[in-house]
Amino acid sequence: MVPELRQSLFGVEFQAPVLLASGTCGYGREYAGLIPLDELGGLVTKAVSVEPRSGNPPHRVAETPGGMINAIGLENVGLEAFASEKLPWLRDHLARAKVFVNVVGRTVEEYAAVVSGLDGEEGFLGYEINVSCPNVEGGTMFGTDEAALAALVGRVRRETERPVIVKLTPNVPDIGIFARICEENGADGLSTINTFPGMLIDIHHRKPVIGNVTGGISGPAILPMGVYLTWRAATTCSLPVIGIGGIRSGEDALQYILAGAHLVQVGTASFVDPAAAATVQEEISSHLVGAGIGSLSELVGGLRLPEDAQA
Amino acid sequence: MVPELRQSLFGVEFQAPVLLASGTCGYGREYAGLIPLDELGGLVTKAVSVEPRSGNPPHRVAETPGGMINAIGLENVGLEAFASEKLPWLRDHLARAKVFVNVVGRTVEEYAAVVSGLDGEEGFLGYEINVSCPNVEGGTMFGTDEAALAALVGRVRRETERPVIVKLTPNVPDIGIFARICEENGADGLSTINTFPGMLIDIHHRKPVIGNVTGGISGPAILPMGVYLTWRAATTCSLPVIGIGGIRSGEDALQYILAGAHLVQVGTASFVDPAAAATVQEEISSHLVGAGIGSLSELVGGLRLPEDAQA
Amino acid sequence: MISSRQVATDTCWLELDSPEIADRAEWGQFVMIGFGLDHLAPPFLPRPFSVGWRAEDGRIGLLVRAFGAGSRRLAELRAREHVLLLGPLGRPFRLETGSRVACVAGGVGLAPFLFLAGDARRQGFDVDLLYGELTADKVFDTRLIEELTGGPPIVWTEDGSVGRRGRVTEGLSVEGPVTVLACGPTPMLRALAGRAAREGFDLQVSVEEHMGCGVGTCQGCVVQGADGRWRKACTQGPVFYASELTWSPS
Amino acid sequence: MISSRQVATDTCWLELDSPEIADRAEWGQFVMIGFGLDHLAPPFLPRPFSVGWRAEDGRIGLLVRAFGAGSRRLAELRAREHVLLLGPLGRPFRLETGSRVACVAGGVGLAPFLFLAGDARRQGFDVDLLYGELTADKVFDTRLIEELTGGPPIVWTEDGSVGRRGRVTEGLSVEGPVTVLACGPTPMLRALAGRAAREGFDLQVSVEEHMGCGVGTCQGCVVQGADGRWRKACTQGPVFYASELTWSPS
Ligand SMILES: Cc1cc2nc3c(=O)[nH]c(=O)nc-3n(C[C@H](O)[C@H](O)[C@H](O)COP(=O)(O)OP(=O)(O)OC[C@H]3O[C@@H](n4cnc5c(N)ncnc54)[C@H](O)[C@@H]3O)c2cc1C
Ligand SMILES: Cc1cc2nc3c(=O)[nH]c(=O)nc-3n(C[C@H](O)[C@H](O)[C@H](O)COP(=O)(O)OP(=O)(O)OC[C@H]3O[C@@H](n4cnc5c(N)ncnc54)[C@H](O)[C@@H]3O)c2cc1C
Ligand SMILES: Cc1cc2nc3c(=O)[nH]c(=O)nc-3n(C[C@H](O)[C@H](O)[C@H](O)COP(=O)(O)O)c2cc1C
Ligand SMILES: Cc1cc2nc3c(=O)[nH]c(=O)nc-3n(C[C@H](O)[C@H](O)[C@H](O)COP(=O)(O)O)c2cc1C
Ligand code: FES
Ligand code: FES
Repeated sequence: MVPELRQSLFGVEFQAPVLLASGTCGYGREYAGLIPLDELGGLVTKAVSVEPRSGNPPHRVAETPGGMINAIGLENVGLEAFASEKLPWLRDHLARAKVFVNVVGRTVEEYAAVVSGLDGEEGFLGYEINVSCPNVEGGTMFGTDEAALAALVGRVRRETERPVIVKLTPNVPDIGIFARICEENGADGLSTINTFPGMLIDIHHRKPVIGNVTGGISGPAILPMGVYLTWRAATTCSLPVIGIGGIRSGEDALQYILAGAHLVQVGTASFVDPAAAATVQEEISSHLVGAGIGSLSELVGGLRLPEDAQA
Repeated sequence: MVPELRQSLFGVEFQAPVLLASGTCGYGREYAGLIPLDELGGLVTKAVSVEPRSGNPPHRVAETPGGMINAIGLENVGLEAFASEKLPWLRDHLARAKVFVNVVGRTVEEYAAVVSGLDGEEGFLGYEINVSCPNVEGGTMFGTDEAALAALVGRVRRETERPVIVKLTPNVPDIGIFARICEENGADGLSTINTFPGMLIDIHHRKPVIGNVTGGISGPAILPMGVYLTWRAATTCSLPVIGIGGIRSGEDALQYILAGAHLVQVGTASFVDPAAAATVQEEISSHLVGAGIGSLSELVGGLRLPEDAQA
Repeated sequence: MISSRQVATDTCWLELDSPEIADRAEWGQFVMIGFGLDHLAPPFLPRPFSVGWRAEDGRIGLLVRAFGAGSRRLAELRAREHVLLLGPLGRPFRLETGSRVACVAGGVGLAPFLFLAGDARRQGFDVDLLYGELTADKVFDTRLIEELTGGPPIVWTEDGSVGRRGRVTEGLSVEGPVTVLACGPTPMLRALAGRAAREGFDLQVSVEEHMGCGVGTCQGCVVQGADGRWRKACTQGPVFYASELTWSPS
Repeated sequence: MISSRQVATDTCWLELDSPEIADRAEWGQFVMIGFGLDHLAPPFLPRPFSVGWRAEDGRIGLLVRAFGAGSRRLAELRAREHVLLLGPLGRPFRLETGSRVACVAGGVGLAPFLFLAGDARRQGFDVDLLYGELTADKVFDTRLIEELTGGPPIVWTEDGSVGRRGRVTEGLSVEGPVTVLACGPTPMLRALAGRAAREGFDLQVSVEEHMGCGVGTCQGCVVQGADGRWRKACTQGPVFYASELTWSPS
């Protein structure tokens, strides 16, 4: 029997639960020919901002124990070029895989401008709002500032009928608080999690390896943090959650799904093996077969806690 | 030439910069005979609370990618038994290695009681205040609640003349804020960092691997986060910092030292190889020789940032 | 690491060169085995394995069954690969009253008895070695068992595909003074513990629990004592009297 | 992975079986090589290496020098170990004007020229292969170089311990129409780029930068273009005209 991997979510049907994570699949086209994009659940584009951004000086990536550090600096072609040069390819080449546009900004209005500017275009399903960005008006990051996050989510919501997914920042005391803020302000879903702030030092030259000094940590190293934060977000609000962080196998993905994720994203693993996301999908499928489970949805949030345990 | 590893700190001299981290070396005695304890910089005891604590149900530890998860539950013998059964051994067997007592509590007064109860005893240098504990009065954790942390540090300070080191929690938006709170309230130093909240799921039984459901993530996986948080803490306040997180080599330790740490602690690595801390000390020494550096203190905070970079 | 041979499905017999451990290991003690700090893939944390054999020439034998990622990698050890060994660790089995010893082994719980049965027989004990597996393919090469222990094991399989059919615990008879030792999956130990309580005989069990350090520093390996308090499997165990522990159903 | 031989201190020549890559690789292209997702120790991320050779029978050759932890592990590859190869990747060198080609190789920057020099000579180009190292012990087995390239390299060492003494760049003469290609450490490329600008000759360089994906998705591998904008070393390079790039001093 072929297990059912489809997930109905955000008013559409995802043929499979695995998406490529933002920043790790470019605008899709870069992977064309290399992997069967249209057989995946979908992909999330590199961040898009109102104006083009040139990004950080090298080195931008390096390996860390069991993972990597990156500081790309949200380099992207900007709203206009994205709409005219990148979206059409996605529209024409992806029939089944769903596309989310990852949105960044320095102010609430910049986020709103990207969403309103793209909303009439074709070739994508919805938005993933990357709130791990400094708020130039507030000083802090949107993703770690309750008031700024509430304002941002509410504002973006008013610009579109499309699904709005908020991608949460991991370095907060209680991600549940931020999950509820997104819910109360009209988000349709959450992505957990973005990278952890980190730093790598070249001890021989006494300088940071990364041109930007600090960067974001991703890869297998952050898997257990991501599973925890996904569980915490999924159990403190009622929004559907997309699990992200360190996934490189069906077993990793199923940890997120049991913790409450409806979908997952694969990022760093694609650098190690471009086929990683497709393999994760196959491994999920064979696990279901082996366990005699008919449909993946039976497992979403299926974690069983010991009686005495409190969340 | 033999490089100078000594560090003068907290009014005493550490013969070497490497200590064993709390919870990974018991009360010292467990490692006696196995490793040359008295040749290390020192050790930090397992947490001590006013009353004995029985801790969490098994499983309490498991491996995660590039690290481990633990939820011991701060099991410990309690203040009295610690003073009568554990301290004397440390007093009698450690002549040069310095001892910090890791202190936990559920209320500010419980912390204060441990410190006042131990202060007259011999066999240790000072306290490492573990603020990654739920504050039963406030609901949140001391380490993520600015007001609770200020009250706790101030209160503990009044109980003792000994060095008070505050061990910070990593899952906050800006650890610099908490570093300054410790400084303003009379702490003598900081330890960065404690474990990250995480979760590991047994997908076959659909249950958490860890009896306590969630646990703390440690080991190489968290090295770049620890280096960043140490750098952030060291550059936002003027307290000496002890770097902790994923250290398993001299190079790892030197990343922390260049980031601003005066001392470092080795935890998880001792489980993989009990000689890890001693090896780290040797590797630091040989790096200094190779680089022609006479004294380790020349490297403390010696990170050079690119001109254009801002912290 | 000297040699490895597959002795059953997913199961290898490893011989390692470690004079100190071979010299000091007692029945039922274990070693922590890992690859050291440069090895980040499982097993990153060392894993506990019972000493299954010790030879005069400094070799020790371990019986390794691929269970998860960590033990799979150990079961794939190739000759001349280097591993980090810490041990011997833990409290051993004790041979007491009378001259009869009954060893009940479930799966790789056989390991400590390979070592013990041979020694005990040489010391004049009369040893029954009851060894159970689910199916025949899991059964450890019985010729090697005889070679190591100086006698044939009484093999049980749950499907009866080899030896007697059923649970190995059924094979245990406790007439007269006999020291009963058991090592295997917790459900098997629980069943035996229940019987020992009912029939009132002494039972020593070797328990399994996840371990961090193996030497008593991390408090990661606890099992629940009869008084409700936790015991460290690594230093207060792995061998306990069944009566010292709480056997919660699960 | 078919064979590995040490050809100089810390330097190995790896031959791998990869018909697709051997069939399609062009001069100056590279492969990403790693161990796959189960391998967490360095190299966890795959590393870029120039295709140093391609054979009719589907083998490719890589010249690997142990630099950090990742390349050290690759330099220690043993026969029959499996690796993950992605490639051929990136823009190749282009042979143009005239019939003379001057290749300037610094250290393992020699790799792409092993491949190119042999082919080019067979196609009737007159090739100078200038190859520099710090010291003699680093110099790649010159007999093997001749074998692969069909001619002797002109070796330079900074300490003069073998070949001519000094920087290999001094050896470059650019009279007449000549295509100048360079691969090696950035300081060497910078020096050549300066000279190319002053003396007004075309120079193609193969640059190095940390890479994540190798295929243009991560934007991790940028170098600065002459217009100040970033270029991706993996897809817009690794071969650039020196005049396309900014050569900031450092
Ligand atoms: C005292 C003692 C003696 C043992 N003797 C043997 C033996 O002779 N032969 C044999 O095949 N097995 C033996 N085991 C079990 C063996 O240690 C486990 O198979 C192995 O540690 C877990 O397998 P894994 O690492 O592949 O599991 P993984 O799935 O890789 O482990 C994941 C995590 O769980 C931990 N873990 C899982 N199961 C166990 C376990 N049973 N004990 C300790 N940690 C565990 C691992 O340490 C790791 O932290 C013994 C266990 C103990 C406690
Ligand atoms: C196009 C290209 C072709 C190359 N061809 C060769 C060759 O033929 N022979 C050879 O010996 N070397 C070659 N290199 C360099 C080789 O990739 C590096 O030696 C290796 O990636 C870094 O060494 P390491 O992993 O041991 O460093 P580590 O210290 O393990 O690397 C740490 C981090 O830095 C990154 N990194 C460090 N140096 C480099 C580098 N130079 N390029 C990319 N990432 C780096 C690693 O990917 C990792 O993320 C080439 C590099 C590029 C970009
Ligand atoms: C090179 C790189 C670039 C990234 N760029 C973005 C981005 O533009 N927007 C975003 O929301 N997340 C970005 N991320 C974060 C990933 O989408 C993902 O949240 C994170 O890497 C954790 O998943 P992983 O461990 O599977 O990589 C980036 C990650 C990497 C490694
Ligand atoms: C098993 C275990 C028990 C620990 N117990 C304590 C503790 O009682 N108090 C404390 O402050 N930190 C405790 N820690 C955290 C460590 O002291 C250290 O901060 C953390 O493990 C990161 O360092 P590492 O990566 O070198 O292990 C414990 C860590 C582990 C692995
Ligand atoms: S394994 Fe650490 S105390 Fe037992
Ligand atoms: S390495 Fe990823 S874009 Fe070049």
